[in-house]
Amino acid sequence: MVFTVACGGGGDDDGSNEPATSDGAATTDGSSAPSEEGEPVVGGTLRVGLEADVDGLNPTASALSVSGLTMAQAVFDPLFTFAADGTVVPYLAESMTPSADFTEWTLKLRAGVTFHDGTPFTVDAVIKQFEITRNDPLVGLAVRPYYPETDAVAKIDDLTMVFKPLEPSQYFPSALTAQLGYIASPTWLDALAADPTLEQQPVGTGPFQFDSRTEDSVTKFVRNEAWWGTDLVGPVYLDAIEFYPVPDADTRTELLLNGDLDIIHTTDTNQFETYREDTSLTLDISEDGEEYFLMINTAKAPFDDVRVRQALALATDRQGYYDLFNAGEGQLANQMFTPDSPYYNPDVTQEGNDPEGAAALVAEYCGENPVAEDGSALCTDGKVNMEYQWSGPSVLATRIADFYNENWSSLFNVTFDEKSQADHIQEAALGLYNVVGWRQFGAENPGDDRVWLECRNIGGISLNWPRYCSEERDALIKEIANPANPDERTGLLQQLVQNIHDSYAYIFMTHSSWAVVHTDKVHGQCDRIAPEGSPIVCSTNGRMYFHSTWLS
Amino acid sequence: MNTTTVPETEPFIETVGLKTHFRTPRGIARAVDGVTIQIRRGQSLGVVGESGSGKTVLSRSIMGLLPRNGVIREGSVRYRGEEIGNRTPKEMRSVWGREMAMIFQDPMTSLNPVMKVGKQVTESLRLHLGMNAAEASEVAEKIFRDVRIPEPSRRLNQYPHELSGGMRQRVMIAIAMACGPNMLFADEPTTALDVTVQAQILELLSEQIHDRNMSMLLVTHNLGVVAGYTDEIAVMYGGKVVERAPTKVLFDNVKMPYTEALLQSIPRLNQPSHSRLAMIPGRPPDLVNPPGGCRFAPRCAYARDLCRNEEPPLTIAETPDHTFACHFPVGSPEYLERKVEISRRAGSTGGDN
Amino acid sequence: MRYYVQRVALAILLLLAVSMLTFGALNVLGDPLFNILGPVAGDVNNPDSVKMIELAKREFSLDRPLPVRYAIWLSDFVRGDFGVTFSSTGQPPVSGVISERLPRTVTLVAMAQFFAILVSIPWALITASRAGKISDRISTLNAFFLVAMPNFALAVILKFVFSIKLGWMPLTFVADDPLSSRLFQMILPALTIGLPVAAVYQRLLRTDIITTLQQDFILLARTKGLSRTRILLVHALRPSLFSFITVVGLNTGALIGGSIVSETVFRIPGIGSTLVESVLRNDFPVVLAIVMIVASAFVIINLLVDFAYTLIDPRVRR
Amino acid sequence: MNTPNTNSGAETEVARKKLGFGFWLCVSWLGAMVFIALFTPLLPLKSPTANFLDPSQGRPPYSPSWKHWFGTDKDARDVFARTMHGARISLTVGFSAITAGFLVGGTIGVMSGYFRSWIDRVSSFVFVVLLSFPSLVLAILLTSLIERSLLTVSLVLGLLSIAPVGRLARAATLQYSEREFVLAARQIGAKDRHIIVKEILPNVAIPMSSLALLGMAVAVVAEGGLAFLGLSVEKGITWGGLIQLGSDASKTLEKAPWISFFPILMLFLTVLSLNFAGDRLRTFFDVKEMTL
Repeated sequence: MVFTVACGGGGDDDGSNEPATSDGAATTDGSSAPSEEGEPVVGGTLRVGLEADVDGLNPTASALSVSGLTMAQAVFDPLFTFAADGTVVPYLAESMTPSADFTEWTLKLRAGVTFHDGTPFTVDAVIKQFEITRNDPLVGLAVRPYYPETDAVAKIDDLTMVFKPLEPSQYFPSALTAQLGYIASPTWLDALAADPTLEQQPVGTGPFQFDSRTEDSVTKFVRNEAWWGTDLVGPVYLDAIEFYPVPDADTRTELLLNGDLDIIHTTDTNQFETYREDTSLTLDISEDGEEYFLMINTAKAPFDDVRVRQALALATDRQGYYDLFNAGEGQLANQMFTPDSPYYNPDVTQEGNDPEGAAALVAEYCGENPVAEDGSALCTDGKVNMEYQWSGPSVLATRIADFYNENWSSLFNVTFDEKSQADHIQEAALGLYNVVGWRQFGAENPGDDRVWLECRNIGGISLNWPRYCSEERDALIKEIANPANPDERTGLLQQLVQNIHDSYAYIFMTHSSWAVVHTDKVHGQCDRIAPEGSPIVCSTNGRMYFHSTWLS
Repeated sequence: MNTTTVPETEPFIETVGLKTHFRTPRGIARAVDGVTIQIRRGQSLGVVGESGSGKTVLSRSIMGLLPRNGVIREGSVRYRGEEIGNRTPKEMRSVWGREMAMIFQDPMTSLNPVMKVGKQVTESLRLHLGMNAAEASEVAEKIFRDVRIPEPSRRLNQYPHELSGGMRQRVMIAIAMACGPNMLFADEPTTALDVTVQAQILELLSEQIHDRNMSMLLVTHNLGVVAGYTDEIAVMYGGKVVERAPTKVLFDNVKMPYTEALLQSIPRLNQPSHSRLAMIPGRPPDLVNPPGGCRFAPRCAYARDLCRNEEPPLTIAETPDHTFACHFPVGSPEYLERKVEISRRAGSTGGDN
Repeated sequence: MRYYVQRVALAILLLLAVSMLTFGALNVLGDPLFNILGPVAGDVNNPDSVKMIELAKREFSLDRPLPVRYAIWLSDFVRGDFGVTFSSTGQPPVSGVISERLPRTVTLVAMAQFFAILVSIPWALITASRAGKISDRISTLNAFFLVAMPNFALAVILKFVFSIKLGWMPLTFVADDPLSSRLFQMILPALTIGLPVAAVYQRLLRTDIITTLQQDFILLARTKGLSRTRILLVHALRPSLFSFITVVGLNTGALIGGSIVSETVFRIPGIGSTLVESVLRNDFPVVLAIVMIVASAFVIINLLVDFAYTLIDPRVRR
Repeated sequence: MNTPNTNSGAETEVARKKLGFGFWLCVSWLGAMVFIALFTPLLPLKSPTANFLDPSQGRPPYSPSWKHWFGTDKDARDVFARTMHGARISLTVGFSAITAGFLVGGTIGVMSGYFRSWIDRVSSFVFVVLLSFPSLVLAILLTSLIERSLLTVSLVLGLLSIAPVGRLARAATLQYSEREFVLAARQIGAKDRHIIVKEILPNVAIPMSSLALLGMAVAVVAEGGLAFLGLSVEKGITWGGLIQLGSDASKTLEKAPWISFFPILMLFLTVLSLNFAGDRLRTFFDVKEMTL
């Protein structure tokens, strides 16, 4: 659940911001089957290159980006996780069973697990974390809207508890596969209240435990000898992991090639070719995770008028964008689903490349000489006045801005607004923008993308970034979540896709590609299995896991 | 070209028709314009003239210190019968310091301000005589004693600015004497010093000359200076030698009105040491386009048309070693006639200076 | 002695002014809260957020009036505590950031200065002794070229030629490499800064040496029969160094400016690149600290320059 | 004693005589640049922002060709057109910066040089303060705090040139306000304003003007530096920006050096010309070294 998300310092991704979702999706090119890489070797230190550093590693408060989640997943274990086949399977939890009407979920925890600091892992930990998270102004936004003010959770016994969300949902557990599912030591959480700097020294139950950390330099975790998972999912081979934040994609690649790093992640499609050429490298791309799109603030003139939003879409040269910035990787997006997804709606295509159509709409709109609340004209000499905002400075982001400007400038007076990343996200969250480039909808389980879509997520800080509220949409989402009609799910999701499209709040550009690359020293990256035995993906939208990793 | 005085012994150093011209934006400046002089071993010659008469250029071109380009040289310079006029600075290095040395006018600017005076003496010792540091400074100390520098050992380690003007000039002399050269060029060695010290320095100089049986060319604008310390005197004007005679002879029997003027302008101790040339009216000749005829004519009280039109030849006076270049020398009837007129005019105006 | 005291006093006065200026500018013109709180900072309707805002304001003492904050900051600063970075945790402390990165920049600037001097002195000596000759005119032209090449452009060219085409030099600076290889990685960045400066130095020193060569004492040295080389090195060089040293001193500032560019191009995490990053993150404590350090360095070096005179010119000794 | 101890005396004589061929070469280059800067929109150039995608050539950047003399950048934009447009901002900023600097700095300098007293003391101190930042540091500081338009960036750079220019103006004024004609004018009780305008300005202006070119060179470079760091005029095409675009990733620099090298060439030649011409002028007017 993240805003101040990394986007690699803006440098190497497509310059959009990228609110990492609390859930990861993953279908992968690389196989998830245990590989024939020979006998695993114990020992060694893995050096990981990340696209950014994080403020802290506190699941209840920190803004965890891909990098953050990667680090967190080494010290914390999620309650549940996605198996390679997309089903949600227990991990740190033992089971989760809904009541008949799906209004109550009973969580059973794994017995005999202890945190790195020796605190026993019990329901109290989970409840404490739930409450702290919910009260956090930021991270809480993903929780607050979905639970009643009081007794949202109840303790049965040390290992059993109940969640009572406001509405029935058939996929509740998938919400516990990432940040919200990372359980931290209650002792540590208490200590945090007194000394926030402890955020830098996370205490969880994970395969690795905190050793040392220098912000923006290196964070070191060492093997947790007493890891509960050893007998269930196999031993931890690595002695230690060192995370190095290297915001610049080129440098990151160079360091990997120099052998100064063992494994990195990146969204810089321009480099994929290089990786493929180098036989000593293994490349793992997750393609239909998040979508990159232009997000339009529908609460602010002139884009409160659907015609203007439509015009912007028509004026945009999506193909040109793909040719220039995707380097033949990934694919153009029409909607939040890829064609091979069961929920893909073939009737919904994202319009674009239609300057005439756009011109007509703009002419019509400006013909009415609209004015803003403050009386300022929204059109100047037949063009709509707008602002395109991005976080910078980033060469790529600026190139993209120039590209859009070239697309739009005949119909729109585009003002560029390069903001420091921080301000950029703030203005997006507070609805102070016209148009921004964005990335989300990465949820493996589309049901979990509701946090971006519903009216209830509009507020002072809004996760429904376009601030587009539609009763009909909310109803749909409710239905989708509703266990009563599992078989209608596909149809409903396709309607949702249609609804999202018709709102013209998003101009879908591409399905963004995440690559995880490692040298031939690194093995077992894809050998992870869940406690009940099903294999787990190698990586999730650039998020990496290391308990099965070993070095030759 | 004129070689009336034939020396009985081979001259130690001599120039024949030496010319040194500079290319300047305004044109060619004839700083030295055909000078012929000789100095015998152990003898000293005083070259006298106002500033701009070319005397300094003369001394420097004899020693070969002038830059190569921008300069036109003619005539020859012979040192111990050997032609050195056409040698390159590189070739001269063995001669400089070892055979010839020079003393400059202003010891303040001529001594390296950021180098201990001791080192400035020893470096040539080490270069030419191949001494090591210890020996060199020993010798240097001795030389300092010779030139009467008190507590020499301490002085060696001082910087020029820590010494008095007189001391500095003594250091200069010490530097010059260091490698025991045979030929010394002294360019206005006392001008920058106050009158009281001047005598001491000159004493010291001549004494050193005699002790070491050196030859010296002493350049000065002050006839008084050379009077007691040189065997011969050459008076220069506008790049030419206009009168030449043994010191005694010259003082007894001046021929050239210019020399006469210089004589009258010898400073008296009560006079400030710079106002003197004010007494010769007019300015030194322009070396780029000098006046026709006698170059002194424009300023000469006794000049006549002949002087302005025809350059006077170098003529021999009563004694064979006395030569001068003037149409109407001192004592000639025309000279006297004009003198009378002048004094009368002065009388009539009732003024007399 | 009194002279020294005055100079030092002036220097301190200067630094005070500089710090006030910077501190004022940064605090008046930017809202640091966001760096600490994220979007919450702007979410003034939500009581929880407001609570957090208040807390943060107190923690970073943003609720106090500007002069007070300045006083607090100053007293900490002189005690070597540069405050905390404006991040959610205030970690790492600014002094931490600085102490980690300053050494790199210092090394870089030192190397640059070293190269510049190493190149310029012989260059000046040779050209001065050949003043007016073809070789001299050519070198003057080269000097012009170097000076006209902005350091960021030069950086790109050097990188292209030596790192990419020839592959002699590494492309990236790796903070965790052994010292030796890090120094090696710093050569190009240092040249980037040093070369143009070398040209400036050469032009200056050349003129001064030529002037010196016209002094009487050089003529005297010649009459001693010393070789051209010895005259140049022993007699002409030292007295010509005064303005050279001043300029070398004054230029250190320019070098630091250059290191900003150089560090960015060659991706060296020194205070130069940090300054740029922090400025964009509105991480004012860091910016402030760096500006102050740079300015102090600047002022102090100028002091040292004055004092350095006494070393080379015995006449100034009092 | 009119003996030149080395020939360099003669050499400077010659230098002072004429400005020389090099000077006029530089001036004509600058002329060309100014022309381009003024008339870019009217010139028959490709659009600097259009993306000339050409599937037959595969993915951009395309190497220099008849179609694209300087090649194209990663976004298939014509480097030649962009470089020409780059001249515009770079020169405008450079020029207006130094103009601002001269107006303000010059005025302050002359005032403090003429009136001395507290004006002098205050301004001198302010100058010292301004000069105790490395100029780039100050520039970054200021530009990061403002909306970066053509105007503001020019102003910032102008501000930077105030101190050095001011110091020079002051020095020159001091020198002249001691001269007889000024003293005389004061004797006969002429108005200060009159003296400054009639007596001092003309004398100070000449040497200063010969330094304007050098100053402009500095300003152009400074602007380039800012642009290179992404801190110059937003949305503007500037040489610094172009260079950065082509060198940001070493891969780009390796595969398509032309993207940054042509702008570098233009910038280099321009700065060179400014320096050279300025330097010639300075020797011509015989003004002493200035350090901006």
